[in-house]
This record gives sequence, C-alpha cells and structure tokens, in this order.
Amino acid sequence: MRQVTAKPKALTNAPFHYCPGCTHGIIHRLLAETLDEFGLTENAIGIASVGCSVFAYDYFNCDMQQAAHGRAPAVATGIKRVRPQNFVFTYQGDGDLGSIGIGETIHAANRGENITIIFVNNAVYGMTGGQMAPTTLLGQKSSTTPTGRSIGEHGYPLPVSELLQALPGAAYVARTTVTSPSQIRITKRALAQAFQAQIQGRGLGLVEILSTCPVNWHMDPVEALTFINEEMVAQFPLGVFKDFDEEVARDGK
Amino acid sequence: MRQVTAKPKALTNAPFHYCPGCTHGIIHRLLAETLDEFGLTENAIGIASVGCSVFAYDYFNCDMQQAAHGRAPAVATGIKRVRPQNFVFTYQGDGDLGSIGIGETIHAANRGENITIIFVNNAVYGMTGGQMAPTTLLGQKSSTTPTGRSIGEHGYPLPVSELLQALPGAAYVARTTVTSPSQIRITKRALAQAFQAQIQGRGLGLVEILSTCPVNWHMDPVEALTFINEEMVAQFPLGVFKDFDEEVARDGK
Amino acid sequence: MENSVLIAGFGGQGVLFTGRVLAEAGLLLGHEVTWYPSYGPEQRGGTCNCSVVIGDEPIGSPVIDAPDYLLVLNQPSWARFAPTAKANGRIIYNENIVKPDAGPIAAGKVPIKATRLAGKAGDERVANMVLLGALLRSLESITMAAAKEALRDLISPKYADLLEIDLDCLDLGYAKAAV
Amino acid sequence: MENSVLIAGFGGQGVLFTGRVLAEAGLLLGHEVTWYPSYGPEQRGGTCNCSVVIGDEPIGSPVIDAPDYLLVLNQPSWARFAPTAKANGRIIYNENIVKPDAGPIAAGKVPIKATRLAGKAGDERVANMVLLGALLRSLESITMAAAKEALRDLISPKYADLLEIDLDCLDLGYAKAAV
Amino acid sequence: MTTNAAKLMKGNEAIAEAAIRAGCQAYFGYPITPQNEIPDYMAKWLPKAGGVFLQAESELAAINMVYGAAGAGSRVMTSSSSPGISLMQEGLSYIACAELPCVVINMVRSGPGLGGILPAQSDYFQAVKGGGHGDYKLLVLAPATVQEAVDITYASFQLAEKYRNPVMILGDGLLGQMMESVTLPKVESPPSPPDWATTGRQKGKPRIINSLYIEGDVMEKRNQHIFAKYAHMAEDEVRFEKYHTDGARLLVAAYGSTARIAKTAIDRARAEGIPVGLFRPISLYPFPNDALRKAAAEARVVLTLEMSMGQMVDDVRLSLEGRVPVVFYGRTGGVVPTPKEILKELHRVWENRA
Amino acid sequence: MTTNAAKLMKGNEAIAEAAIRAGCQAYFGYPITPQNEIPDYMAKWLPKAGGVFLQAESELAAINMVYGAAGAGSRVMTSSSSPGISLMQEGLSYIACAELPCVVINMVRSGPGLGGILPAQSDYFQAVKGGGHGDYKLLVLAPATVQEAVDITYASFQLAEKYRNPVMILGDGLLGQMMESVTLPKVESPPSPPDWATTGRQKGKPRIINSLYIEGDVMEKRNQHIFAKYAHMAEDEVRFEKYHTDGARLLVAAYGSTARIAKTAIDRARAEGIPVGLFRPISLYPFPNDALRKAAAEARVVLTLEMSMGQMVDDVRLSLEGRVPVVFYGRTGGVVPTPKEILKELHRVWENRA
Amino acid sequence: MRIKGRVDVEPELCKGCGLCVAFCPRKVLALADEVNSKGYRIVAQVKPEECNGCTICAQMCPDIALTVWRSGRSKEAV
Amino acid sequence: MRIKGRVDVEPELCKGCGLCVAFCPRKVLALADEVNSKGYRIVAQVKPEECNGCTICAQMCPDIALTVWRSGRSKEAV
Ligand SMILES: Cc1ncc(C[n+]2csc(CCOP(=O)(O)OP(=O)(O)O)c2C)c(N)n1
Ligand SMILES: Cc1ncc(C[n+]2csc(CCOP(=O)(O)OP(=O)(O)O)c2C)c(N)n1
Ligand code: SF4
Ligand code: SF4
Ligand code: SF4
Ligand code: SF4
Repeated sequence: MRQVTAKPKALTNAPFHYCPGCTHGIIHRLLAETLDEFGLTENAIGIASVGCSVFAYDYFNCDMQQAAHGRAPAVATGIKRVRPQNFVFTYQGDGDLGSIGIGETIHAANRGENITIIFVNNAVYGMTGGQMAPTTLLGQKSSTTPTGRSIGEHGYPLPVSELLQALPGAAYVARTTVTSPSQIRITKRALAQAFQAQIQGRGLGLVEILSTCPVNWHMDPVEALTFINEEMVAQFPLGVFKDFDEEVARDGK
Repeated sequence: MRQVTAKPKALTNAPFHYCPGCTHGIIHRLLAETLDEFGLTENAIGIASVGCSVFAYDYFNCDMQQAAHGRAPAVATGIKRVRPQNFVFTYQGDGDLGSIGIGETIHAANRGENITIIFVNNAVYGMTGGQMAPTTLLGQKSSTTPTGRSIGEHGYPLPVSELLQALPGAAYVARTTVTSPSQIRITKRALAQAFQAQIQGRGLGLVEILSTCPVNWHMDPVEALTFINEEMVAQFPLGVFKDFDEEVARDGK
Repeated sequence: MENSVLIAGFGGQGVLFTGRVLAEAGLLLGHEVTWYPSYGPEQRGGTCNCSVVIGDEPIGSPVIDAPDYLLVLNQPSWARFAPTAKANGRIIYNENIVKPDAGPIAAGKVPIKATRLAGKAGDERVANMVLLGALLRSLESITMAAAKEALRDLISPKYADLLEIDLDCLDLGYAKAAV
Repeated sequence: MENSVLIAGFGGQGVLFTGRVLAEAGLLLGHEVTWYPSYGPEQRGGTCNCSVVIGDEPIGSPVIDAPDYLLVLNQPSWARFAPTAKANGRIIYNENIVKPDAGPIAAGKVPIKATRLAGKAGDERVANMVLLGALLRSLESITMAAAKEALRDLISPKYADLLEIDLDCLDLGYAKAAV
Repeated sequence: MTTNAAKLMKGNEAIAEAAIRAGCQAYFGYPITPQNEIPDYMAKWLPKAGGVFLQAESELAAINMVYGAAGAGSRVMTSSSSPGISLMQEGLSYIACAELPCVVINMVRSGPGLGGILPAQSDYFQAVKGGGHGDYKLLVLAPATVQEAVDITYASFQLAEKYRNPVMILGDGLLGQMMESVTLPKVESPPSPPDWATTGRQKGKPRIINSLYIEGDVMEKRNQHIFAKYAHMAEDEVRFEKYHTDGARLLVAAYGSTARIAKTAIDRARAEGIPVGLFRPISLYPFPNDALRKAAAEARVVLTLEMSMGQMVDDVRLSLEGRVPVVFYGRTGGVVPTPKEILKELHRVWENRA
Repeated sequence: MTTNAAKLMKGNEAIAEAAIRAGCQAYFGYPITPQNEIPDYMAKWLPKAGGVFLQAESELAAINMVYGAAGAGSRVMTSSSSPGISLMQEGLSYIACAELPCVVINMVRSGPGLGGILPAQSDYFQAVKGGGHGDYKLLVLAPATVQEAVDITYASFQLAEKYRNPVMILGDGLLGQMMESVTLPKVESPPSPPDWATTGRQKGKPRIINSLYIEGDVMEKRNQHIFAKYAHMAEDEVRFEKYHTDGARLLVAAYGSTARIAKTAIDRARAEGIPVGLFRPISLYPFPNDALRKAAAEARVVLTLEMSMGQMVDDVRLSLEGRVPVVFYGRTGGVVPTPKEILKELHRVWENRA
Repeated sequence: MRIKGRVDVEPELCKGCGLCVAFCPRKVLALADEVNSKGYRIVAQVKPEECNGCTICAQMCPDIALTVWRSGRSKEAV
Repeated sequence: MRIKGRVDVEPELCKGCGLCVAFCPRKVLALADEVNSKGYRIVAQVKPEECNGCTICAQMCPDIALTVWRSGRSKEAV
C-alpha cells in the first residue's frame, strides 16, 4: 500500500490546540497544502492574528509574525512594502478582521496591497468564549446576545466579501466553506487564485471561509457543519465576488 | 423691499474661520437650514469631528460634542443609544470619516444606527495642510503625494458611498455637491431625506458632499468648483446610492 | 482554621463544578470561602484546576501553594500537583485513571475507584462527585448535608436528571474513603 | 550680542518669508540664528508672526518676550505687540496700514510708508521688503548685501519676476528709515 | 436578585451587578479575557434594568461611545483588560479634558504586548501617571476582595460625577475570576442629566462638550482647572487600609490581589515574631502619601510588593522621600506570588535590614 | 544635499533628513500638527533615497506597519504628536515585547484631549513610564536644539537596533517648527536584516515575531529579559548636559525646549550674581539619576521647569531622594515660558531658599 | 415692472473669494481694492442697479456675508 | 479487484470530534471508549476491512490525526 494522505510540509509537528471538530484545523491544512504546492513555504511570511488561531505561528512552517488584534493587514502591509519579494499572508477571524480590524482590512484592500488574507468566519468570537461577532446571524444566540441577535439592537451580519467587492484594489474575493470534501476542493481552488493575485501583483486576495465553532455554538461538530450549510450560507452566500482574471473564474479552474 | 435671504437660526453669530471660498461654509448653511426647516435645532445634538470643521461646535446653534479624530460615529452612537429621543448628526471630513474613522463609519452603518452623517469630501486633508486623503484623485498632487497619487503606491480613491451601499443598515446614502445653485438644491433635498431616515427610524443616513479646498488644491475658489465638476465627479459620480423610500427617490422629491 | 483544597483534572471532568459545590457548601455553613479557577493554554479540553479555600477569617490568598487537600482526576495533574500537597495533607485520587508514580510524596494518599463507583451509580462521568464525597470524610468544616444542598442549588437544568446519581456518588465516595 | 526681531501681520503679507530672509542672511554672515513662526487660530488668513533671533552665541530662547525690533504689518499686531517692544528697541511699521494708538509705547517708532513705496517700486504686495530694508538700517549685525543674497536664494521660482522689485524695496526702505 | 443575602460571586460578575445597582445606564465594551464575564453579565442583565448594553466594534469605539453617552448625561461605563485599555488612551485623555464622568474597569493581565491572560499589576503606571497624552489624571481605585470591588464599583459612579472625571477601577485577572461571598448594595436610580450635558438645548443656550482649546492661555486654564479638582481629590478621596502597621518595623506596601496574598504571609511572619505590617493603598491616585508616611514612621525598611517589575514602588519612594529604605519584590508576567515565597522575602528583608 | 555646510532647517525637516541619512528604509505615519513637515519631507525625499514612504490610514495602522516592517528587518520609523501617540500605545507595547527596533518621534502638543497645536511637554509620563500596558520602557531622548535633534535622530536607529527596543524622540512643536542652523551627518547604509527577522526562512528554521506568552513563568522571563536590557541602557545610554552646575547653589532641571529657554534666563540670573546652573537630562529614560545627584551636590534647592503641570519633577525627586528640596514651575497648555518669567521664578526660588 | 433687488454686504464677513462675483448672472458684483480688518479684499457692487434679487450670490457665498432684498410684486403684499 | 485502503489513527492527535465517522462513506470508523492522555475519546476502526482508501476521513479531520493508505492499481506502479 502507498500512503495517500500526509501532513503538508508547510505545517510543523505541533498538534493544534483547537477544540474537537473545529474547522480551523482543516483550513490550516488547506493553506499549508497551497503553500506547499506553490513552493512558497521558504519564502512566505505569515501573520497570525488575535483569535483562536493566534498560535498559528507555531503551526506554519514558515516565518511568522503575531499581530495585534485587528491589525494583521497593517502588519502585512509593513512587511510587504519593505519586502515585496516575499509572499505575505494573514490568517484572521471575523472578530479580528470584521470588527476591530475592518478599517485596516478596507484600507489594505483599497490600496491594493499585494497580500493574501485567509478570513475565517465562524460567526462568533471563539477565543474569548462566544461573544457576538459582526457576522453573528440574526437570531443567533451568543454570550453578548443572550436572546439572539436582533437588527434593532445589534444590526446586521457584516457582509465582508460584499463590502470588499466595491473596492478596485481587491483583486480576488471569494466566500467558501469546508463542510464537505467537495467544498474543501472549492476552498483550495479559491486559495490558489488568491495566491495568484499576490504572485501576479494584481492586488489583495481574500478568501472568506465559513467555519465552525462547535463549542460556542453549543453544537456537536457534525451538527455545526449542518448549521453552516443550512443557516450560515443563507446569510453569507458562497461564491467568487471578484476575480482579477474573469476567464479563469468562468472556467471554474 | 423685503429680505429674501437670511442666516439660518440654527447658526450662531460666530463668523466661519474657513479659508476664502471654501464650501464648508455653504454646507454649514444648508445643514442649518435643514435643521430649521425640520424644527430640530432645539432637539439636535451635533458632533464636530477633527478636521477644518472642528469648530463646528461654535457655529451650530444646538448642543454639540467635539469627537476624537474619526470617532464621531461612535460618539453619535453613544449619544443616540442613551437618548433616542434626540436628533443626532455628525459632520465629518474625508480624512476623519474615510481614513482613520472608516471602521466606526462602517459599523455605525451596519448596526443601522439612527444617526445622520454629513460627509464632506474635499479629496485632501485640509486642516493639516494638504496631505493625501483616502479620496484624493489619481494623479492629484498633495503634500504627501508630491508627484501625484498613483495606484501602485497609494491605491485607489476610496468610494465611501459605494461601500456603504453594501450594508443593509445604511438607509439613505447619496453623493452631491454644492458647485452651483442647482446642485445646492439637490444637496438640500438629500439632507432632508437623510434626516427622514433618522426621524423615521430607518437607519443611518449619509450625504457625501463633494467640497472644495481651494488653498490646498492651490486653486482660486472658482477654479476649485470647476475642478469638482470636471475631475472629482468623474471619480465620484453623483447620485442617490440607497434610499429607504425608493418611491420618494424616483419622484425626485 | 483555614483549609485549602485543590482540584485538578481535564477540562471535561467537572473540576470547576466540583470546586463550586464545595465553595457554595462553605458559604451555606457561614464560612469564608474563595474559589479560583485556572486553565491551561488549550482552547477546550486540556488541563485545568481550581482552588477552594475555606476558613473562619477573611481569606488572604485564594491561590494555594501547598494544598491541605488535593483531588486528582487525571495523570498529568498527579505529576504536577502531588508533590505540592502538604505533608499532613491528603491526596484523594481516582485510581481508575491515575497511577501514582514512585516519587517522594509526603501527603497521605487516598485512592478511590471513582470511575467504577460512578459507573455503578449510573454514570461514569460523575466520578468527580465520588471524589468530593471522599474528601468530605476528612474535610471536617464541610458537612455532607451542606454539600448536597449546594449541589442541588447549582446543578444546571440540563443535567437535572443526573442529580440523583450525583447525590449517590457523594455518599459512595464518603463511604469508601478511609479516614 | 543678541538681537531679537519680531515680525507680525496678516497671513498673506509675507510675514514668515521676511523672517526667513533675515534669518538666512544671519546664517550667511556666520551668526547663530533661530526663526520661529506662530499662527493664529484661523485656517488661512488671520494674524501670524515670526520671531528671529540673531546672535554670536548659541541661542537660548527662540521665543521673544520683548523684541529689540518689531516689524508691524497690520493694525491688530500693533495693539498686541507694540507694548512688548524693549524701551531701547525700535518699532518699524507700515504707516499706510497701521495707525499707532496713543498707548504708552516705550520703544522708538519708525513709521514707513511701505505700501506706497512698494507700489512705486512696482507692486504694493511687497511692502514687507520695504520694512525689512528699513530694519537693516538699524540692525547692524545684518548687512544689506547678505539680505539681498538671502532673498535671491529664497525667492521661489513662482515669484522670480518680483525679485528686482523686492531688491529695490529693500533699498527704498533702507533709504527711508531714519537711523 | 435579592439585596441582602451574602452570595458567592465571581469578581467580574459582582462588579457588573454592582454597577447595575449603582444606576449605570449604559455599558459599551469589547470582549477581552480575563474580564469577559462583565460584558456577558451586562448583556444579560443591564437591558432588564432599563439600561443600554452595546458591544462596540473595538475598544476605541467603546471609549468614544462612553464619551458620547457621558456627554449626553448618562451614567456610563466600560471595561477591558490591558491591551484594550491601551487602545482607550486617546479617548480617556479626551474624556478627562472634556470633564465627563464615567467608570472604566481594567482587569489587568500580563503584558506587555499580547502577553498572557494571567493576573498582573503591570498597568499601574498607565493608570496613575496618565497613559494618554497631556496633563490629566484618572481617579484610580484598587480593590482587594470581591466585596470591596462591589463597594468601590458602586461608589465610583458618584465619584466620577462629583469630580466630572473618569474613575478607573484597577483589578486583575485574579480578582475578576475568583469567587467570594458578597453582600450586594441596594438599587439606586440614576440622577437626571446634569446641566452641562448635551440633551438638546430646548429653549436654553447650546451646550458644548469639548477638549479643543487652541489658545495657549485658555488651554492652560483648563489644565489648572482640572488639576484643582485633583487637589481636592487628594484631600477627600484618599483611601487605604492599615493592617498591623502600629509599631511595624517592617512595612509592606502592596495593593489589590497582591496585598491580600501578602496578608497571609504577614500573618505567618507575625506568628514567627517579625514585627511586620501592611499598608494597602486603595486609591492609587490620589496616592495616600501622608498616610503611608505615618504608617512607615517606625519602620526600618519598607518592602513594596507588586505583580510587576516595580511600578507603585516609585510612588512609595516619592511618599517617603528617602526617610526609610524602600526595597522591592515583584513577580510578573502572570505569576502570582505565593504566601510562601512572600514569607521568604519577608525573612530576607527583615534579616538584611540596615 | 551637501553634507557639511551649515544650513537653516526647520526642526521637523532636519529630523526627517537625519533619518534618511541614518539609513531609514521605511516611514509609516499619519498627518498631525505640529509635525506634518516630517511626513511631507519623507514623502518627497525618502523614495528618492530608495526607501518606502506610506501614509497610513491612522496612527494605529502606522505603528502596526512599523511592527511588521521592523519584524522583517527594516530600519523603520514613524512620527506623530500627542493624540496620535496615544493611539500607538498598544502597538508600542507589542513592539517592546517582541523586541523590535524602531524610532518613534513625538512632537508634543498641548493636551489632554484634542488640546491645541502649541508646544508642550505634557507627554513625559506617557513616554518614560510606559503609556501602554505591561512592564516595558522606551529609550526616550529629548533634544533641545535642531542640531541635537539631527544628531539624536541619526543615532537613534542604531540604539534601537542595539537594544532591539523602540527609541522615542520627545520633541515639541517649538523644536519642530523653529529653524536653526544645522550641519548634517553623512549618509549611512542600512545593515542587512538581522538573523531574527522574518525574511522568508529559506533553508533555515522558521522565525517568529511574537509577544504572546501564555505561561506565566515564560512571560516573566521575557519581562526579566527586557528589563536586563534596560539595566544595560542605564549603564551605557545615559545622556545629559551640565551648564554652570559646578558650585551651583540653585540648580535648574529642565529638558528640551524649556531647557534652552531656561539658559537665557540663567545667563541673566548669573549676570546678577545668582549661583544658578542647569542640569538638562537628554535621555529621559534611562534618567540620569547619578549625574543629577552629583550636579545637585552643592545645591540648596532644585527647581524643575517644564511645559507641563509637573511630570519630570517626579524623576528629579526620585533621583534626589529628599536630599535637596525640589520645587516646580511649569507652564502648560501651549504656553511657552519666556526667559523673563523664568528669571522671575529664579529670583523667587533663590530668595525663598531654605 | 422689472423685479428689483438689492444686496447688502457685511464687509467683516466677506473674504473676497469671488464666488458671488462669478455666479451673479447680471454682473452686479466685483472685488474691490478695499481690505477689511482681517486683511481680506471685499466685494463691492459695481452695477447695483442691475440686481434683480435672484439670491444666487447669497446661495454661493460660503460666509453668509450677503443679504438679498427684493421688491416683490405679489408676495410683498402678503 | 476492489481497491483496498487502510487508515492509521494517531491517538494523541485525535480529539474524538467524529467528523471522520460521519463522513466515511463505508462506516469504517466509530468513536471508541478509549481516552487519550489529553482526555479525549478517540476514533477506532470498527470495519477496517471496508476501507477503500478514499481519503474522505483524512480530508475532514481537522487535526491531521489520520493517514490513509491505498492498494493502488495503476498509480502504485508509477
Ligand atoms: C485589543 C484587544 N482586544 C480584545 C482582545 C481579546 N480577544 C482575543 S481573541 C478575540 C476575538 C476573536 O474572535 P475571532 O477573530 O472571530 O476569532 P475566533 O477566536 O473566533 O477564531 C478578542 C476580542 C485582544 N486580545 N486585544
Ligand atoms: C488622532 C489624530 N490624528 C491626527 C490628527 C490631525 N488631524 C487633524 S485634522 C486631520 C485631517 C482632516 O482632514 P479631513 O477629515 O479630510 O477634513 P478637512 O480638514 O479636509 O475638512 C488630521 C489628520 C488629530 N487631530 N488626531
Ligand atoms: S473556540 Fe470555537 S473557533 Fe475556537 S478552537 Fe474552539 S471551536 Fe474552534
Ligand atoms: S441677487 Fe442675483 S443679481 Fe443680485 S447680486 Fe446676487 S446674484 Fe447678482
Ligand atoms: S461669496 Fe461671500 S465671501 Fe466670497 S466674495 Fe462674495 S461675499 Fe465675499
Ligand atoms: S479512507 Fe475512506 S473508506 Fe477509509 S476510513 Fe477513511 S473515509 Fe472511510
């Protein structure tokens, strides 16, 4: 028999600290596989943000910086501007990117920074114990929306990909999920195209990945995947919102 | 003879400190007229932001707060949440709202705060002496883009109204200018409709007004109006981007 | 009199809850009490522990350097805490899970087959209550009645069906603990 | 020896530039110099002033409390600064614009018809250079030659066509100033 | 919730409940460990008490919402922990200058940087010297027990209003996470908005909330005015606890959690015959200079204990002006000193006294 | 630009030019008065020297861009003024903990709040005590002349790299706006990225720039490690100027702009026979404790002068430990004290000496 | 009868920006040589008889330095 | 011949989340009673003979606890 799955080389040997069934782990693996496939691990500089994925610097086998909460795109900008020869990516949650850091995100996109953002949208603040995120669904309960998110009090789930669509500096924007092997493949294609945006100097690439937080959603990991497919996707439709290379997008390649 | 023009009651007697020909003054007058017409001067709480219009608290004849740079929408939120019975507006420049404060702007809009934002876009930082603003046009010179704004280095002019369009909490968004008596009339109608959004509890109303900065554009005031009509409008098309009350918008009423 | 109790195990073993029951029982009895949790770096799961101090005077430190009583629910916690227990203290541990290593431990060891006893009572997951029951045998300041009342107050509706098993486990542990 | 010169007027009257010329001339002559601007609260227009200190030793304060020489370009500046000039100092002012009020001013007054003279030289707007010329008559540490060289160095290409008029104005002011 | 029965509460939740009972009308904040129980509790209970809970998009937004709501005459608070408090520095400076009352809670965690989530006292300087720009001070209070946290929180709103100045409650992860028995105070109604607040001018003159004073002399007067208030605070608001300080030859100075841990060690040391006492500043600004000087009158040496690399020790030295040697012992980075190690330190200092 | 001729330059522009000559590779900043000439100058000249100029969307973004670029091994700086520096406090705390070298310039303006744009020294505490959260320090240098601003700026990059710590240059609007003659230093090339910087690991091990240490004892070691560097700084980087301190019976302590103005007053007072001298700390952290103690050896009284309500005076008192009475005179809010009023104060203090 | 108008200029408010001058459809206004106490050249009426009170100048004036009067036909009576 | 597969479980990495169990099309896997040193129940192969090496379990595993092996027909020779 031959081995047909293996840990990507772009990951270290450190076991993930994520909760059981949390799809942060799947996304890490996909990102690492993409780094491997592009041969970028030795060149890349990654940025871990503040959220459950804060320890990403221990997992990715490339140079890493840990950024202040919400500021990963600014940190990435600082790096990319002085080292345009490096591949620079950030890995951010919805609290980090969408709440405290939306300004840095929009400005990095608007400047057309040649960086790649992996945006993990799990509709909740995982690390701090399940508070409302800007992407929390209407009606969804969280520790700071104990009776469920309501429009009048908390406003609308923030549509990050739709927002970035309006910015010419955003070269590639897609929303995917990892709730099945086929979704996983779509996510990997999106990552590859976001990488291309940076490699070709087309501007900012962002992949918004709908991800689970079984613990704070108070669901078992399998239920959590169903929640994404049935509830989250209705609020956050999947798809490519922007592609610098429309052709490629239409081929579905 | 009878007097056919008069200073609105919603303005104090303090003379404006703006540079000669700066259209901040016209916008102040229009806003004050609108406050008068809605009978809101005694009820309103206005927020002056950091920029040339920082002294707005001396000009408007209503209660005023001066907010930290970029944070006017947060200050407005704080006020409106504890005093929903008051009419709350902010007056902000493009540096204030579009650069340092874009996060607060987007979140206030996304929450659907019932506040009204007067957004004066003059494509430059006036108060600090003519640095690049997020809305500076491509090719436009400023003290921090001495050879003109370029996509590669500085990115794209930030389309604030287009951005807010994506947010369900933004009830009314329009872009106008004050370069002629007819444009002035359109601006007043937009202000009235933005006021209605708040009064009717529909969510955030924002009027982006293209305005001159003759001094930092190094133009005389009349040339500056031409610059808006010929250059700025090409980058920032005028119009209503969002109207909670589509009917009214179509009538042009 | 001041007694300090450290309870240590995995995240899912009810470590913090056991401490809460103990502290609440102390309060019911009019004692001064403090309860202080401590988590490992893991997100969920992983080790955690909690410190409960019970006394008659206002309590200085809620952090325990050398516990009078140590409840050990898993192996890593033995390694970490058993050596810190006071020489005249007691280590009560779940011998279905924890194998005391040969190191120089000064405190008295109280092995309890907590998982097995809990399983017999109806649910292996409430081994923590067996250990708490065992503790009450030697911790004189807290009565079984108070502990049971505290448990009734604190148990969440979600686990209400476990209450009877929990109460049984307290008694089982108490019965098994050699004083 | 240390001399302090305060120049005050409206924003558009070339106040800061006049000070720059003076300071630059001081540098050309090997003096220690400081130049310090001060703006009013207005955005553009409004009053402004600048302080120039010229000396042989490193200069302590670039801020002048009591100027040796005061150049007054508009009426509000008279009211504000004339009383601060040193008793043995000189106030050189544009008498086409400034009417000295009757207050107790200790310093010597040097009225110059600067606007008129500048107009005669070719442009009323460079009255500031007339006043600077007048200053040079009494400010011994700065030579006319140095001032002219400084002016040539500093004038922006945009105003290059004014250079000759500026130079004439310096001479006119110098000639008119009673020493 | 009943008013009088003692109950076991987590520090964070007790603080939140105390604020609600003090008539807090609005809370704006952003989650951060180890104080998340405060916003979580507020989200659940403040609206039921008729108040406003809003999770802000950031600490920056939160403190500016506080500014707005305080300026509009509401009783208002926020809470955070170290990095979040750093983000509030500009806003705090504005609030102090604009003279707006509000309550800010910092449950300090280890720093600098992202640091860790364990308890620390390393934000003392930021809290008492003014972490933001310009001349201003916060009124800073540091409780050591959950009950004291409740009492101080309850009192802090009125203090903030009395001085029209932000009050900071400086706790730490230990105090926030531990449970202890508390008796809760009675529910108070908030006052109606004061006469300087922006509430819509109606028939009156416009009211302005502002911190911009472009003329130097006007700004200077503003500074002097707020410092005159601080001088009043120094007279009226100094708080401290003395524990066996009479006749103490070894005086320990410590605040907050460290002080309560020190007590355990001091009890042990006194049992051994060491004449040691504890001086615990409760108001960190205004600092109890005079009281400390008096408490140290017979001391041969003063040992300052902190969960930091040494911060309050500066204020201890400034109080004592060289009259008594001042030494320092600290743990930091999230390490909480144990009574045992403090006892060891007491021995060391006592044996090496001059 | 030629290297050696003296020329008249504005403080802000001279600082910018000095940074470029020191091999600064990147500038990230956001406009604010009274330091706009720095970004304006950088925008024009830094790209011509091969460096990166980027106007950030805010001070928050700017300091985090600095973090990124410094972490990637570039010589990098930012500049701002008081409110903008307050917004950088979280970032500075991260940078100090992650041990990244960078230069931060604060041209202080009057505060608190929006304050005004006139010169002030009221950010001393923020600069030297740590405005951000956690135990850390900046190396803080305060020039008094434009030439010194140039020299200090030039040196600060290497100091930052030597200690892997941010260096703050604390100026004010006066120094930034005034022109004075300067001789510029020669152009230096930046070094290649150090071996800890994230530049793509190539065949090596991954490098990590980080400030998160979740275990207390690890974080504590980090704290002790950075404080060991500060102890080294205190040995090697103390800077100060003495002016007629030998035999001075009245010692003035002042820094930056205030010190240079004080000199004029001191000259006048000495001419009148008052035995007054000036001690000017140039490094505010590390503070020149020993040197000040020595300079004050014969003093009957020490007068601290600041453009604030009194901040450095604390460090003066901490240095002198009660050996000499320390009095304070300050103007604030943007008011710059005149030599005349300082002279009056010298008289007053001298006549009332104990 | 032609509608007649009149403009009052408040000289201390005028900043001489020239917007009214540029927009007045009847060329009533021009910048004068006169300078106000703030140093701004101010606007003057060079053809006051031409004014029809259309208010365009006042609408374009950023500093509310102009007040317009009109001899109305019908409305005046109201 | 049917493709045969095999899965190796790294017990110390498994957190017992059950995603592989839910997704395995051939019901090869199930959660065991066994607990690893971190206290997590781990996955076990209840029908190992059914495994066809499709890798779905490994794709869904967030913790890279599974390694899949396959007896390939053609590719194995390559
Ligand atoms: C300035 C600051 N504010 C708040 C925090 C606390 N904090 C840590 S993680 C987090 C939110 C994380 O949520 P998200 O970005 O959605 O990531 P997730 O944990 O869900 O993966 C917050 C608020 C912090 N560390 N720093
Ligand atoms: C935190 C902070 N950063 C920077 C500044 C300096 N500042 C004052 S106004 C301004 C920009 C103003 O530009 P804009 O908002 O476009 O208004 P305008 O002056 O053009 O009307 C800046 C950066 C400040 N006061 N506070
Ligand atoms: S808290 Fe949620 S997001 Fe974080 S590791 Fe656990 S499941 Fe994943
Ligand atoms: S009212 Fe009309 S016609 Fe009269 S001056 Fe003004 S613009 Fe000209
Ligand atoms: S528009 Fe107003 S300010 Fe401008 S010139 Fe006319 S009257 Fe004067
Ligand atoms: S490889 Fe496929 S068949 Fe085998 S266990 Fe995994 S999912 Fe099941």
